[in-house]
Amino acid sequence: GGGGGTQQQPAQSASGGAAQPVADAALTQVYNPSTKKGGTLKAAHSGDWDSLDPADTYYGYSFNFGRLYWRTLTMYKPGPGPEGNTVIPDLAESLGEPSSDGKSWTYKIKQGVKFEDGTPITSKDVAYAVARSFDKETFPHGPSYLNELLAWPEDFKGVYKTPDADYSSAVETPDDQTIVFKLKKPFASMDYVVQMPMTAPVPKDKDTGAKYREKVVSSGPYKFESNEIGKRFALVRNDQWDPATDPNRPALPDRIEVQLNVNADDLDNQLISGDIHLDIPGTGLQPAALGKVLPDPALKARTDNPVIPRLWFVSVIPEAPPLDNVECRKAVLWAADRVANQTAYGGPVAGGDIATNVMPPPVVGQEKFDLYQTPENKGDVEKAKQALAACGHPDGFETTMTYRAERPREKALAEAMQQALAKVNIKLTLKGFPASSYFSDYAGNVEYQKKNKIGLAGHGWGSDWPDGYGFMQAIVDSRTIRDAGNYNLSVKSDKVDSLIDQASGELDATARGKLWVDVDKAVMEDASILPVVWAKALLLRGEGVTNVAYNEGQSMYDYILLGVE
Amino acid sequence: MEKHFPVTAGLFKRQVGAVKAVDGISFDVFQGETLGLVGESGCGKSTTGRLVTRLLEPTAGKVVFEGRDITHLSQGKLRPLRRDMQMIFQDPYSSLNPRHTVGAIVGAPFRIQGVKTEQGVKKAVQDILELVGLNPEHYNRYPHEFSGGQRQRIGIARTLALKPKLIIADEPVSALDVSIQAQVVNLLEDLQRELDLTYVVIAHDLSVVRHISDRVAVMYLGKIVEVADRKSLYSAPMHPYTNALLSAVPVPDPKARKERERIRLTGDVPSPLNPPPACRFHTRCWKAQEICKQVEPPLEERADGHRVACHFPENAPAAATPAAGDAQV
Amino acid sequence: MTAPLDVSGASAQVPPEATLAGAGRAVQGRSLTRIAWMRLRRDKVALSGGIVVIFLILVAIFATPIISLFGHDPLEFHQEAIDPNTLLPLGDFGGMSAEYPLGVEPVNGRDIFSRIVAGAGISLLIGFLATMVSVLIGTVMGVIAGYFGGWVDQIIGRIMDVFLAFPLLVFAIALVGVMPNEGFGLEGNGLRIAMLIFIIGFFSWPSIGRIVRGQTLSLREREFVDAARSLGARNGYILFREILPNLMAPILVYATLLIPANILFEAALSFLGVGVNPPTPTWGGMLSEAVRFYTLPHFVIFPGLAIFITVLAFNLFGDGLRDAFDPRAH
Amino acid sequence: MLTYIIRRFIGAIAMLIIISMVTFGIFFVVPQWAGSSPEALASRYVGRAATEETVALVAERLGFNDPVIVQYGRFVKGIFVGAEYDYGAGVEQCPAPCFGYSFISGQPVWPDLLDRMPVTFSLAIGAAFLWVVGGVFVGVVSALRRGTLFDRLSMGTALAGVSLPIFFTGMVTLVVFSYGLGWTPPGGSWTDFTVNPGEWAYNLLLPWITLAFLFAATYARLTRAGMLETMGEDYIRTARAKGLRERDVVVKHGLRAALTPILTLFGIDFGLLIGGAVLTETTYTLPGLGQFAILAIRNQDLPQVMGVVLFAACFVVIASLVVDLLYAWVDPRVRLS
Amino acid sequence: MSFLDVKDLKIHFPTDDGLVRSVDGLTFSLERGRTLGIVGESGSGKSVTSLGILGLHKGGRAQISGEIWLDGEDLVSMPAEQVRGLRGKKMAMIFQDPLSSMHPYYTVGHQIIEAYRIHHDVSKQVARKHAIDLLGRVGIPEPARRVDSYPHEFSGGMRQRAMIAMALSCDPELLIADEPTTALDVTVQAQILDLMRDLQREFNSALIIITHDLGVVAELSDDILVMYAGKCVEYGTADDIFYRPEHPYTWGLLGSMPRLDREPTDRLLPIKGSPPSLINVPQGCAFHPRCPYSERTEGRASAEVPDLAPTERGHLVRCHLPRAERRELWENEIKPVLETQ
Ligand SMILES: Nc1ncnc2c1ncn2[C@@H]1O[C@H](COP(=O)(O)OP(=O)(O)OP(=O)(O)O)[C@@H](O)[C@H]1O
Ligand SMILES: Nc1ncnc2c1ncn2[C@@H]1O[C@H](COP(=O)(O)OP(=O)(O)OP(=O)(O)O)[C@@H](O)[C@H]1O
Ligand SMILES: [Mg+2]
Ligand SMILES: [Mg+2]
Repeated sequence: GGGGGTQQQPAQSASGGAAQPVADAALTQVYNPSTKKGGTLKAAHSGDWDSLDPADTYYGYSFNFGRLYWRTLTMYKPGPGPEGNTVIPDLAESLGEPSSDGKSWTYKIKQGVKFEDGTPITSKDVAYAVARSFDKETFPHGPSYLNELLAWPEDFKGVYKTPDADYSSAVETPDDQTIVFKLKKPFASMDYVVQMPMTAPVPKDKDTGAKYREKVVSSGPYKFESNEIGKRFALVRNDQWDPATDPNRPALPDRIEVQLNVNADDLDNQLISGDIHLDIPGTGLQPAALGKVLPDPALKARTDNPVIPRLWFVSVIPEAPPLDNVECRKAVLWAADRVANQTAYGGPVAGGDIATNVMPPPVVGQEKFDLYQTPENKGDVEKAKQALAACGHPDGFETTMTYRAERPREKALAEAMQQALAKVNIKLTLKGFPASSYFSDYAGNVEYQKKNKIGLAGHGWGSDWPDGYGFMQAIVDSRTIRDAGNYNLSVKSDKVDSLIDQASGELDATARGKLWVDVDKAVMEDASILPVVWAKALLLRGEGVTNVAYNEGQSMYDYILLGVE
Repeated sequence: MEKHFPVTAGLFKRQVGAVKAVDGISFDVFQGETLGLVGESGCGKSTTGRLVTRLLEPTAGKVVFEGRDITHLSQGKLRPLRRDMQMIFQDPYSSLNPRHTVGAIVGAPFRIQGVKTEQGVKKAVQDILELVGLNPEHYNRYPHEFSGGQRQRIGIARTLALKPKLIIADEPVSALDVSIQAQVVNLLEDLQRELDLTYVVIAHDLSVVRHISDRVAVMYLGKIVEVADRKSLYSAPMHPYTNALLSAVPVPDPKARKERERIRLTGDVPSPLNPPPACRFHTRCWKAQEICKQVEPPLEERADGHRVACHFPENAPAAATPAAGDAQV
Repeated sequence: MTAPLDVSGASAQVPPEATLAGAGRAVQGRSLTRIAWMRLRRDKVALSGGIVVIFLILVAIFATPIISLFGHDPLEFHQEAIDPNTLLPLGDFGGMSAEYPLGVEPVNGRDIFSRIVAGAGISLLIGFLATMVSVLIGTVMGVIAGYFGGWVDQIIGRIMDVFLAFPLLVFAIALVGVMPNEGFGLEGNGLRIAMLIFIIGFFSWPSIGRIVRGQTLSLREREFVDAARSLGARNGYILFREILPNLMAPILVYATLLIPANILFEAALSFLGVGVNPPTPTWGGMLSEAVRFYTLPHFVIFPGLAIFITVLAFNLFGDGLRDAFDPRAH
Repeated sequence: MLTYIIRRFIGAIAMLIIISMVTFGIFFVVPQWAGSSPEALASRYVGRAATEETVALVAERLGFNDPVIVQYGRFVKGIFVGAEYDYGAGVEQCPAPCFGYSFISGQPVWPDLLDRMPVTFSLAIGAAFLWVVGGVFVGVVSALRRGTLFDRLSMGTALAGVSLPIFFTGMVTLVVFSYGLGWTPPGGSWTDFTVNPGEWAYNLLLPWITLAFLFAATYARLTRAGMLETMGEDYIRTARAKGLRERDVVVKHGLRAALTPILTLFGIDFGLLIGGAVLTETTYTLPGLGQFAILAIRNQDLPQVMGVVLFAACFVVIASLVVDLLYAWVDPRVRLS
Repeated sequence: MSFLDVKDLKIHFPTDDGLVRSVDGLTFSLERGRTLGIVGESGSGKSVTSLGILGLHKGGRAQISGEIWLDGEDLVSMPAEQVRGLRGKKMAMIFQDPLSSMHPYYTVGHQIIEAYRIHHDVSKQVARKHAIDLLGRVGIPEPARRVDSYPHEFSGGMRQRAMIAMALSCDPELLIADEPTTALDVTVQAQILDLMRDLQREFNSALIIITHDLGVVAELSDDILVMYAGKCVEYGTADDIFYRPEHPYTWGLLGSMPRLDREPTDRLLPIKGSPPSLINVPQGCAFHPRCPYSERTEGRASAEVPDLAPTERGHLVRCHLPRAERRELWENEIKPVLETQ
């Protein structure tokens, strides 16, 4: 269930703004508030989007940034502070109305919203967008929550392959304003799901399938002026967007330019110098820039250092003997030097806080506990040896740890683990694999795991939305495990699974939160995950950028608020 | 005997022609004699030598050695015969492997042929070195430590190792200085006398050939145009080409230059890729007539042991004064 | 009559003064190799290159004692030498001190000195063995192509062309990146190093192959080959006894020049993140990490210098070797 | 002459086929050693937390369920006759030469390659100009002043040049000249020549110089060796005996002949460089073919990998053909047949 | 003073192994219209001498001393640039191997035109006409077509003709031919020798012909200089050298040659040993280790260098043996062996 449903004024007027550069200024309030329109916001990305198509993207920054050119039924409440975790209506007049059995959710679309070409947006356009996102062959990247939640007809193969199919059993539009989602089973977090871009309206006559990404039709305050995929694109004002229907987006800049595939270090340098205003992925500065920014008070004052709902962790895989014995897994957890691990991930500032359990603090209902407390967090050789003895390997054992070769931090983590485990005679062999096939061919491939006796695998997970289900389900539910492409590499516990079922079915938010903590505890008892850090990002506010606020729901700066001086 | 080197061209490497390096020549060499083979560069002398020793596979024809047809013997069957038939090479610098010691080079024949000697290979090699006028103590030296003449002696020593019967010497002295040339020529003669060798000496220097040969064959463009014993060839050459060759040799006698009258050939030897038809010499011959362009003259015996391939041979067996050279234009 | 000038008999033993000092006495000849060696000894630059090479080899062999004497375990973390916030080394010049002669790495504080010393072994091992692989393949292919000629030569020539047109680095990356983890009785880093050696060696053989082919082609035309053949020597004898000894010098020279190229190749692969598995230190790998910390000069400079000096030393030595074997250079 | 070109052309195509098969093989065979299935391959190209159905659909769409031979055949067919691309809402024609569509971005590969071409080409052209002019000049002067301080210094520098890995020099120059002194733009800067030639040159200055330094070394050494050899040739003596001025002897007679082997090397180097200066582009993050290749491999984007590899190989082939033709033109003794 | 006067010419090359005394005190002179032949074994310094005259010996760090007077000017002390101006115009050279001596990348015509235009300020067309003329004069058929051929398209004889045409392009007064026919077949050699003789008559130039073939020298030369180890050992008219040679080395050369113009001898009379290296020239008379008569000098042969002493009529000989003894040896021991067998 969502938070407050009341409409709020744009954030900048709600919070008292800070104009003096102070570290962490944008975490709790809007930094450098402004209502001045105009200017060009220059943004850059060190990599590339998966897709600009709302049906085919699954990156947090993409959800965040996409709101500049699309509107979804609901959205995270813009602005700083804990309120950012709550959802508010966007295209919808209000949050969803669940039916009493919790199996259907109804939303009403606002009047007067239009596409960039002036055609009014109706519930049919939203329904079409949802239906088209069903086609995973065409849109393999996007999330598939709605594919699974909604009661799609048996023979429905997507709007392209079965153009005449009637999918009203899943999503129905009784009139142009109303849209009803029909679920297979009760589901409480629908308001969170529909803030995802699958519900951004797509006009059927402009839909070009996989090529729609090249020319997305805007429903938000900006529309595409140009789009060179893989290189750059530019957004300009959409004159058909009516601010009256949209109190949440101040839409300050006249123009937004995005450069793609910029060298990460250069990007940092340009951000520092003010040549660009925004680092799109919002994962923080590179080590070289850290060395420059942290010691320099003036630069440090421009930073924000939030904890984000992301866990970096090591899967301790029970498939590889002797790790099939829980005591051996515990030995690994006891022996790990958490400080060294934290350092590997970038230290307390850029890396994150030492994680003692799975769920990170920003997740609603999270509780911090530590089943494997060690002196100064540096690992406890004694306890580890006891665990080893209990497991029947007092002289240690050998196993393999994988990491993604292109990720220096994961590599550093692997090296740190190797050092720490060596102290209790657990010998680690390290293996780096290409990130692109890490989950498909190697660490996330069951067959490969078994064949190559992969005992430990470093990776990470960020939630789609900050509640227990959103964060935990994908990485601890053993029933998600399939042949290849797994993100849950190690948690195969019936206890965990049943607790998950219990938690998902619980409609009361507080009780649900508690149940998720129980899931967390069960996982830690199973010792199949070694949490490393709850990620923190050292974000740098661009020079001359106004209205900067860290939004917890996006775990990034709120991109729809930004303006330029 | 013939040897055609294929010439290929085109997309799929069809054979479009052949270099008729050696085109239907026949000669025989008798035990104990020296046959000289002369001709201008590119006329096929070396090819002939290599065909006889089967370093090249003849395109057609036969090589008969001691009554045995060795034309198509496999290399394996040929190996024992190699002992009897050896070759001396022209270039004393490239015919010795610079990485081997003299001992290894001269001893190679024993090793390759698997011949055992009574007192060991080393002694045998040293004996041969002595025979060719080298210091046997130079056994462990390398070829580059020797002068051209000495190197040629090493090469000769190698050919002698297995006491061959026939030696084919391809321009054995033409890379050497005059004074050294004489040393080697003398050595070859001495060895022939001592070891009862048979030589085929290939050279382009007519005076050297005359000095050491018993019989001489003159080649022109892959064909033998004249064969005769030394005396009759040099004193009464029948083929116009032989005549021209002889008269072209400069004579170290300042007075003679005023007296001599020469035959001057014009032009160069035509390409063997595309030799003139019929008599190949007709393009440069001052006596050429229609028939020379039509009919190929056979190599016929015109005088005792004197064979020539010409429609209009020069002097009948009549003699000319050797000192002045002969010249009739 | 025996003319007074005629001395062609058994007594003509005037030594070639050009090469022999004491006539007749020095029975042992000086081979071309020894002459080249004498020339090399006079070439100070090449010699100093050679000395550095030997020094590097010694360092690689005695890496463990050197490290235990002057540094720390190359894999050991030294968090105390690192600023926990910035993760950069504490102290000036990247934490250079008597304790850490060349400073420490950021993040984990590993001793750069001992990592560079330890890296020498990997670089040289891969450089040498990969070169041996390419020399082996290159020589065999080159000799076969050059000696037998004809269609064999054509085919090998085309194969070399293919290798030339391959974007090698790209291929090596693709291959190394997806290499299996066990095989050929090896696993882990051993397999990885073996794979690197094979891949680097396999991709650089055509350079040697071409040279050997060219040399063989010209050697084949030399008359001593005909001489051996006319003595009834088999192909094997001619190849191994006559031709191969003459190829040794060029092979040695180009192998010496190929070693630095292969060291660079390894460094490039490590730099691109597909080299030896961490935490084993390699120079290229250190450089690739240094990219992220380019503001730390010591982190960049030392591994870079190590590569540079090694490659330069080999190049100098190889150059000198070539001059020594090639009389034309004098 | 024409038959020569045709033969070379056929040879080149055979070569490209081999290269493409090997590339294809690496992509499919090596993962199979790791026990890979079509689904595993497909799960590389889906979003995180994709369902099994999604993976199966993608495997089908990308054709991973067909035997490798069939997939290869489809690829080759695409190059020669073009292909069709189903984008869900319709079908797009991809005319020959069609290297297919990226597994990841769904963009056609060919336009991407063409798009990146100018970067690599600019890099190669500029650097090649610098290193040829610089290397040849230094080589000639060194040869003429053999044994002097200049000779020894420049040859020493040359050896140093070939001994420096580009990723090291690149990094050092970037840190010093861009980040430190601010004289040159940061890595990753690129402006198209047609947009602003000045900017274009300014952005490429540093990569040009470092790359040229690396290559100039080889060229200087080669030129020097070549010059020393040709200047000892008989025809140089003849030229002098004619009374020709020394400068003309060096340039018209010596250099002319010494340059031919350099031409060969240049053809190979330039061809390889055009095919993708991987290390240089990585160090300077230039958006050229080399970077494209690295990204494609990292992403295991087969159509892109195939595209860039064949593209690169083509350039090597073309360059060596051009060199051979040039050679025949420069050196009249060479006859092409 | 003669047209060409070379006095005590020394050309030494310092090398790693020692000082190479390629030419060590050579003196000779030559008039217009006359021919000097220089003979000697390989490495005796013949080529270096000729290159020295043209100022082309500069290969290494050559040291040159002595005087070379050409038409009243000393080339040794003249600035290099001035010598260059004379090269090709006043003195020209024909080299041994015409293939390697012509630039493979330029047409024959181009190379002749170049030679002509260095010294004559004329248009390319005029120079080309001249080149065609010259090619015709040296007996190349179809000169107007052949002018555009490359050297490799010519046969050996034609190349040598072209080489001669190049040398003659500016009507040089001194022509040096360094082994002009060694690479050629006899028949072609004869053609070239004829050509050179004819051209010399026509141009009335001074000709130096360098060779190791006594036959060639005999064909062309008026005077002959025999070189051994960088020194002149005998210098005289052709008749002197062939009919009255007084140096044992010259005897050796004559004895080594099989001759077509005489009855074949049974054995040749070679010189023992081989020529010395010019770094380690034997002490005293350089020839003494190979000389069969060196014992007869009571050790002087290995101790002191003999003078180049005149006999009658300008015939110079460098030998320790007394003149009478030499003549006796020649008349009684050598000549009969050479002529009678
Ligand atoms: N392997 C070959 N392929 C093609 N042509 C060849 C080959 N070997 C020789 N020839 C040609 O055959 C002809 C005869 O060559 P050969 O070497 O027998 O001549 P030669 O009389 O020995 O000449 P020289 O006096 O120059 O040694 C020449 O025109 C030569 O070009
Ligand atoms: N630039 C040089 N540096 C050192 N030594 C040289 C140089 N040029 C010639 N020589 C030496 O000078 C000596 C005489 O050489 P030159 O070429 O004059 O002999 P040549 O009589 O012409 O012999 P050939 O008959 O072989 O042509 C040789 O020993 C040669 O090695
Ligand atoms: Mg021959
Ligand atoms: Mg000479």
